[in-house]
Amino acid sequence: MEVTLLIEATENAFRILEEARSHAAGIMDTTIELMAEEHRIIEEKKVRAIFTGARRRRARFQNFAGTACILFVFWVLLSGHFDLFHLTLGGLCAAFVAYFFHDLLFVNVRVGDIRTVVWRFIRYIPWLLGQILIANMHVAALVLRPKMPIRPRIITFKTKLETDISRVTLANSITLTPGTVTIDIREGEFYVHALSHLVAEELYGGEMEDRVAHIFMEGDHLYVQDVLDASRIYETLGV
Amino acid sequence: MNTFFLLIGIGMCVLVLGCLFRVTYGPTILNRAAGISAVGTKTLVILMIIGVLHGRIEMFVDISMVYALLNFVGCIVLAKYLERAGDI
Amino acid sequence: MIQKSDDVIVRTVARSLMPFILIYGLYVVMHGHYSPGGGFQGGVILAAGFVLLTVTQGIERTRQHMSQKTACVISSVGLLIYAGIGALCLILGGRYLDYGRLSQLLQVDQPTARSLGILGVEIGVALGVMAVMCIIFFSIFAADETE
Amino acid sequence: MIVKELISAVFLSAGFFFFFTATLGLLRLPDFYSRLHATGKGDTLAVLFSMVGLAVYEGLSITSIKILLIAVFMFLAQPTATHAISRAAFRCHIQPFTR
Repeated sequence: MEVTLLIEATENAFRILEEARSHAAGIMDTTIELMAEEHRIIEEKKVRAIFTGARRRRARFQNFAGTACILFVFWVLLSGHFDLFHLTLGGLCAAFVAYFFHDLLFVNVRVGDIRTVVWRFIRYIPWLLGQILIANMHVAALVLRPKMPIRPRIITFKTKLETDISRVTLANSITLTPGTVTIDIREGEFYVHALSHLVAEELYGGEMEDRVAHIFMEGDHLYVQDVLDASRIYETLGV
Repeated sequence: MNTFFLLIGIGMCVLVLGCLFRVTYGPTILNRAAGISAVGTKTLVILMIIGVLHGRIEMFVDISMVYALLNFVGCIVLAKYLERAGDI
Repeated sequence: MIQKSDDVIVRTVARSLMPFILIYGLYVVMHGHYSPGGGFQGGVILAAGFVLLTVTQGIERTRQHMSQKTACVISSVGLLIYAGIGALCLILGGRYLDYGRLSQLLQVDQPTARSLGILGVEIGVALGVMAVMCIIFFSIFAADETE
Repeated sequence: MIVKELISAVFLSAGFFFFFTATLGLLRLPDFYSRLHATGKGDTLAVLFSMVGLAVYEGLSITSIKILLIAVFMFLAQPTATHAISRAAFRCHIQPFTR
């Protein structure tokens, strides 16, 4: 009786020991796995840091090169001397300025889009010139009349444009078009001084905002022209 | 043609006098700032016309550009200063 | 203390005009012997560029390129260039700022040496004027700060 | 040559006319914001016209390109300066004239 009890107790003890061993082995395995994973993550982070650093350096170099090229063209236009000495001087000056101020001219520019943006901006200018001409006729007619029929007011409207450059384009266009001057932009809200309620309603219609959104490819507007431009770009890339 | 340029220049000077009225009698300093900006713009064109009359336009174009630039910078700095000053 | 301007229009336009203003100032300095301008005018234009940068982007941004100490050093260097070229002519046996004497040193003929000498003096004057204008501006508008 | 001078004269006259209306607006309009309408729009277009006229008179050279650069600069700078002054007025709580 006692012997059987002893044998059972021993077997129990061995089983418990076995369980404990397997448990410990499992814990050890998971620990090793965790450590390996941690190591892998650290390695990955290191590699990614190298890559992003390289990318940032590359972006900085692209900014520098673009700024230097534009400034050099500007210098040549200003200088008017085309001998080697002056061109070298211009190259040095452009590189000097671009080295210190490479972050001023280009911010958040997606390189692939810039051709489309520039092309659309050039096509926007004639319309803007026409609007300025109308605006000046408007001011002239207003001023030359003996009794000036104006009813000034400040109106506000919320814009859907997001980036700085598109907001600046819209604000300056508003200032240059008939009867309106941009006074303030606060958190995406334009404060506009309008000479009469007619021009104010024209502004609420939002034609100009649509045009500017079309230039910088913002907002929820998808145009046929967008699709055509995209297909043209992909064709030139050979995709 | 030179007579025509001279006439335009004299007319511009008269317009500058008109702007100077606003600079002198403007009710607040902001009106004066707007008048000064307008005078600067007209001076730009007057300088170019002087250049044409003297036959040295390539010289006066640089001066005119500097004038436009300093006008812009002055305007921005003045606006910033007035904004900081609070109520007028 | 000059804060960064919270006006997006002025900030963006000034940011994109700033490199062109600087390159224009450098053009005025370098072409002093063909067109109006020279050291003083070019220096003032360069200083106007820095004033524009300070007013729109805040003084912290400007301080990365042009702090009070840097401005002092640059003005001294400008004066040193000016006086050094003058004294070099004196050493080479001419009068003070007698550029023709530089032709022995630079191995070029007289007119080229004169033109190069004037260019060097103008660069010195421009550096001095720019730095001193920046110092004046900083002292007036950021007087409540100690550095 | 006479055609060139004629075109130049037409542009300069247009520029002068818009300068004139801008100055008249600056003098006649009732309040500050309305006066900015006159100077901000009028001076931009007037400088553009005058510079185009002078560039046509000068002919195709580096100088005329520089003249057009001045026009482009004013095109960018004048609305910004107008906006800066009007914003300063708005921040100083100057109320617009209402009828």
